[in-house]
Amino acid sequence: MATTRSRSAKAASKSGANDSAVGGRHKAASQNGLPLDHTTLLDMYRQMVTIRLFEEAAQKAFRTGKIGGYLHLYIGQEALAMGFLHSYQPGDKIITAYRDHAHALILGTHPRAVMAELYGKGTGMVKGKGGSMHLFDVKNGLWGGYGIVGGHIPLGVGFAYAQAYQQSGNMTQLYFGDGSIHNGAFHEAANLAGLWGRDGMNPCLFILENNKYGMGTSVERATAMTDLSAKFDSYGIEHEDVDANDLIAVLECAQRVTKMVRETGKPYGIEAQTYRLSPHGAADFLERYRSKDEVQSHRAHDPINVLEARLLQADATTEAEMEKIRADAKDVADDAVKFAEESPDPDLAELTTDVLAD
Amino acid sequence: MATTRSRSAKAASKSGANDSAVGGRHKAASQNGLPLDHTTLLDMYRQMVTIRLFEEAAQKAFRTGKIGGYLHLYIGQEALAMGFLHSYQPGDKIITAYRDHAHALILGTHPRAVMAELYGKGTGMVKGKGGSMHLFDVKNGLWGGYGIVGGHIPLGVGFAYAQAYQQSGNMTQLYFGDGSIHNGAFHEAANLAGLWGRDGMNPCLFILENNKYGMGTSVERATAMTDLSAKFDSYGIEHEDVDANDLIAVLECAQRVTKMVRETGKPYGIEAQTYRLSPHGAADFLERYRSKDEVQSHRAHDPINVLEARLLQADATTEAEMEKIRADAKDVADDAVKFAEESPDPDLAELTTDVLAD
Amino acid sequence: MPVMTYREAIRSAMADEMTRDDSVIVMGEDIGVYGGTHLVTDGLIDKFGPKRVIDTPIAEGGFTGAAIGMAMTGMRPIVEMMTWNFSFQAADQIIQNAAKVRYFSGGQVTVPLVIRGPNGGGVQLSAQHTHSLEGFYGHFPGLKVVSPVTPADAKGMMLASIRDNNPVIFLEAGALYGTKGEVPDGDFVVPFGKARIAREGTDITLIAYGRQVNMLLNVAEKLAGEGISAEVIDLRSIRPFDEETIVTSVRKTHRAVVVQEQWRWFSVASEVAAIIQEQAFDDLDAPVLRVSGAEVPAPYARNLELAAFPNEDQIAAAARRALYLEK
Amino acid sequence: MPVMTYREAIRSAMADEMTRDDSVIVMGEDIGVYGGTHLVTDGLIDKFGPKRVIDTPIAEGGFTGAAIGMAMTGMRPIVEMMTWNFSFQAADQIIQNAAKVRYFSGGQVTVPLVIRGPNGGGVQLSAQHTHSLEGFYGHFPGLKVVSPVTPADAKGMMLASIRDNNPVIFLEAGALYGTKGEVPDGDFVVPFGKARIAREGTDITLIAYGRQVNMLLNVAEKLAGEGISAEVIDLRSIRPFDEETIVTSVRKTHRAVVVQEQWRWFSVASEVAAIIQEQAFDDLDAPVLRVSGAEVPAPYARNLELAAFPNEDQIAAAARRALYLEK
Ligand SMILES: Cc1ncc(C[n+]2csc(CCOP(=O)(O)OP(=O)(O)O)c2C)c(N)n1
Ligand SMILES: Cc1ncc(C[n+]2csc(CCOP(=O)(O)OP(=O)(O)O)c2C)c(N)n1
Ligand SMILES: [Mg+2]
Ligand SMILES: [Mg+2]
Repeated sequence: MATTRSRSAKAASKSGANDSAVGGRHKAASQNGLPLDHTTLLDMYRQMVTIRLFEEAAQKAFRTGKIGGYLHLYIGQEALAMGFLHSYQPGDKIITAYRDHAHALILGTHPRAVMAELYGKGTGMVKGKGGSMHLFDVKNGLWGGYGIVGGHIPLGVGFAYAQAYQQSGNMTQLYFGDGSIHNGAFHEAANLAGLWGRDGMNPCLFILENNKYGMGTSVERATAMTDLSAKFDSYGIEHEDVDANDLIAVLECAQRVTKMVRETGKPYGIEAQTYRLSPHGAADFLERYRSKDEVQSHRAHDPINVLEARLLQADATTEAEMEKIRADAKDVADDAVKFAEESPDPDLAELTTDVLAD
Repeated sequence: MATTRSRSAKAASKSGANDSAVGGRHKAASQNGLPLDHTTLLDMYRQMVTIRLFEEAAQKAFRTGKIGGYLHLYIGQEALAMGFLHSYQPGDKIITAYRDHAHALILGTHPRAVMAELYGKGTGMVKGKGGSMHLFDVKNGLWGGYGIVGGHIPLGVGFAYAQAYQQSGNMTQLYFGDGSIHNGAFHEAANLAGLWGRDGMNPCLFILENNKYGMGTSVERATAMTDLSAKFDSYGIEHEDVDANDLIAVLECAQRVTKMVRETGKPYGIEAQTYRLSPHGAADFLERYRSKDEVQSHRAHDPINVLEARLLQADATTEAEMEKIRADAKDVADDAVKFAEESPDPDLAELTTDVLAD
Repeated sequence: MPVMTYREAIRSAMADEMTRDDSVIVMGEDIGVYGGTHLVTDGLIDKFGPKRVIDTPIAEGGFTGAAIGMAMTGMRPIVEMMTWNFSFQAADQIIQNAAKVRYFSGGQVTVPLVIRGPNGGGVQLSAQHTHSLEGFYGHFPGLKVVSPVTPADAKGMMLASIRDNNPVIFLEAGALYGTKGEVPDGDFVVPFGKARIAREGTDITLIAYGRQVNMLLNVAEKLAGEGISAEVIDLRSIRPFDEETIVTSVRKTHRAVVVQEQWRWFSVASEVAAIIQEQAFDDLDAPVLRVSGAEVPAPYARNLELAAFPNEDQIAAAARRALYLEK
Repeated sequence: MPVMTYREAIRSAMADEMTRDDSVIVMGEDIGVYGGTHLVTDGLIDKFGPKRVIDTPIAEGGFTGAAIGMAMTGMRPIVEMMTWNFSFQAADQIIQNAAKVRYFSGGQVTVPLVIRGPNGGGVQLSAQHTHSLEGFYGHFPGLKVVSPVTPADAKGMMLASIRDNNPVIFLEAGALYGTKGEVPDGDFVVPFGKARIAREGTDITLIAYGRQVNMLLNVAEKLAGEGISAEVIDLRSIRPFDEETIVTSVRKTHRAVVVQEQWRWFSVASEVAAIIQEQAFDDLDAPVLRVSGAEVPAPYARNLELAAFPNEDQIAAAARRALYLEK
């Protein structure tokens, strides 16, 4: 809990109320201070490492011209999506911006289908039509993948309204970047969410991925009020921060707040603190806006390293086991690349399909 | 001061610091607890009554089809613009939405030119091209009159940047309605103002005219967080509320905060509490969204009545003098109507002028 | 057949579909408690309650975006733009999300969304409140754009719009809400992409949509008095577009005039002229002429506004010019 | 004459004007510290400081609106749209304020504003990041819209844009930032509303703007090999538009093909075809043909993207069709 800072008094009391629930599961799982059993955590470790290696492979493919357009990596942020998506339940809806590979992989899209999409192949998850920025896997809960900053935020609020209207018991996880909070779309959508949530009509978890930069602009250079999650106050949306480089902290937070959102039908705001270790996009070479030292200092908090330390400390794994996991992950990434490279281009007839529905 | 509620601690201490300045002027003016001398206050009374009668005449003309399009009246809100515009200094820039008659009249546009504009005559202040929603009198500081909710807010922030950049010592008064605060344009513009204000580059006074409704939607039905001025917190903009039905309170507030904005180059937010006594537009007949009783209860706080009581209590005027003022104001309104009715239509050649500048 | 106003026709289509299908909802500014600025949604909130008739704050981008989200996930929202002039604030949502999300999701989602409201000028609302946006939105693949002028079409096309699985831009002739007409009873769908021959004729084809169609009918009447037989075509649907009906007509008449309130440059009339000269080149006896709004933001003054929009004299003169009866 | 890239040409025009005139500033996302996503503004912040080179948050509507406010009150801002795709978020500001405030203020204000950035596709950015918005913005009176293709024009038209007292939509050929060309030294203004004959010819007129002009030059070369003499016109300026140059050319060649990357419906090519058939009706020996982008949101995959845009073979085929050499 130390890593999860509650801002509003109400949120704090709620979080207290839910501690036992989390604790209950925790006890059932392990006696090592971790909220889930070792197998589950190790599996998440495996997923995070797979995402990392997958993305490093994608970056290489981008640099050799095999992937075109834009490519935005999640390197350094893996624990964020991992932790929140662990609370995904079938029927929930996940929506995010263009930095979306991790979300797809965690939700269960096959790495081959993701990589093939990045390559623009017909076997890609959206048939090569969307590319890196537009990953959709609706069956697995991923409702996109959007390229316009701020533009997807109102959609997520609409998803949540529909979920409440349909009395589905489901919720929406709406991911967005620190840069997008200054966009009018956030403001209008958050206000609607707060308003609709008053009547239980908006089970939407706003997850602000604060990786400290919107492209080359730091949070401090984008707003005079840098306590970003406090901006939810304007909309009557309760909120808290979480250290999103620590998977354990994210898991605790996610379990508690998703339960609350589901039960109340009210939106809730999270400012997930993380850091983008990779360049903004794979073509952001200069990085004049931050020093190498700064990036280096954040490597200490690389979520994969943090989790490794946690697991070792809890005797949940061994160096050898982790080595094996990394090797397996490498195989997955390699296999995805191989599949993508060998896949055919989209059929030219696909050019004109999917414009209109029947 | 009782009517001006400071929200943030900082604002409160600032307001204390500036009290003496206001008090100084106050003492020089009168010993009756009013911040300005009787002559000045009586002149403002005259102006407010003139605005009222002018608008009532306009409403009549609208109902008889002499004025077309939309017509939004300021009835019940006169003390708001009156109080803030008293702090206008040459070179300052005033910008507001479509409820703009009062602003034009107070800034010194001749009532004839205003009424002629409402009539769409060639002698109107914008040659009949803009109508009620688009009053401009740039020489007198009025930079419009805009019809799209929220749309003018970024412009005002731009004015203020230019004023700081030009080291003019001037400032912008940016008026906007309670309904427009939920629009993305407010959010984006306020964030820019806060950001630029950090470097003294945004002497912009945000004046939220909270008349309790955006058309037929009350503040409570538009947002879950109804403490509107607290929304400035998201942008690092200090703020306070003022009872804008009480001219005296507005004057005190305006003198203090305009001085501060001018000196610091930082934006400041005001939530000016008032009430729209008239329908939203002169064509809003049904008013299903509020009860007659509610409107009636607000008539007790009609700013003209409030001021009359204040002046009488301070022995600043007599019933007879006020009667005379009302009669004179009636003459002004009648004269404006007569002028507008007798004025020629715009020359047809005006259709194609003013599209592009040379 | 019952007689209804244009306003009632739209309302009755919405009410019918809301009764039939729970997933249909309406949302927008002051459409509920207030009854709608133009009273198009009047009474719906009493019938269907506030969860299906949603009054929104003044945030066109936000609520249009939310409606797109609802449409993607099982609902069929009808968004009222209080007037289409405000839709510029929602342009990003309409163009970037509604029109394209089906494509960039590889067909995984559909967006059964209607956005409706008054379009066009004529009531002195001046520059910021006067636009005809058929061409503006019609440019984008992934949208459908319609513009009915009769109450019957208003109803039939609204039914078609609500049932369509794609985003439909429904442009109402704001100046005509009170006009009356016969409207067939019951389930009466007017399919998209089919123009209507509003009057048959043999000498010249006059083409428009929205309130200009009524002007064309007057002009045709006047021309008939001069011995000229004009065919009048109401496009009804801007995207999809019925090329065949206009080309067939021009093959018969050999002449065409296109009339629109919107500005000339890069507009519906540009496209109509381009289509006709492409497809009926050898049949044309005169250039396709266009009558459009003046190239100025809409002025407020009545006399200027009248001068800014096409009028019947101008249209008749254009028709005579196309017939080489006038210079 | 010095040789510059398209990118450098734009930058040098901005730097020259900023040196000459204190009221000229630039603003946009990551144009300062980052150097500009496409490095067009690279180095300007070092030279002119952060009060004149303003990095903004991601709020296209807000900062474009603020720039309009600055322009109204004595400054001459140049706004970078990181790409024009993001300008839909600023459409309300551009269309409702920048284009019209002069008119609805009765001429009391001017808006000397430039909005510039890359436009058009070709680098696999897919549906949300690929638009050609010439016709979209060109529709509105009160705006000027230009689209230079050579480095010389980029510089000369940027100088003209900055000095213009009206809002100018400056659409850069994003795919051509690195292309080089000779650029005259010093004060070199290319006035708006004047098309450029990029190659003279007598048999057919090929018309485009932006990067398609380069394709036309290749096609003309190829056609020359077939004995066809094609005249190539680079429109350069979309609003104001040079009707005379194209009409004069078609009067000579009697045939025309218009090429554009943007979608066909209600587009620049529609207008060009409409103009030619209106003004050169009797001189036309074939319909004006159009080659436009496919009617789909831009796809990502390279093969699909290539298929979505006009290519030289299509253009050549259209030219032959206009000459009745091919069906
Ligand atoms: C409206 C809009 N403006 C600009 C861009 C270009 N752009 C793409 S990503 C980005 C930065 C976004 O930062 P943030 O929201 O913090 O997300 P992050 O990239 O850090 O995950 C910008 C400016 C865009 N895609 N959309
Ligand atoms: C973007 C936009 N949406 C809708 C409208 C229609 N409209 C005009 S005034 C108004 C209400 C505005 O309320 P508020 O900001 O509180 O100002 P007030 O009228 O109370 O002075 C609305 C919805 C508009 N002009 N612009
Ligand atoms: Mg970020
Ligand atoms: Mg209000």
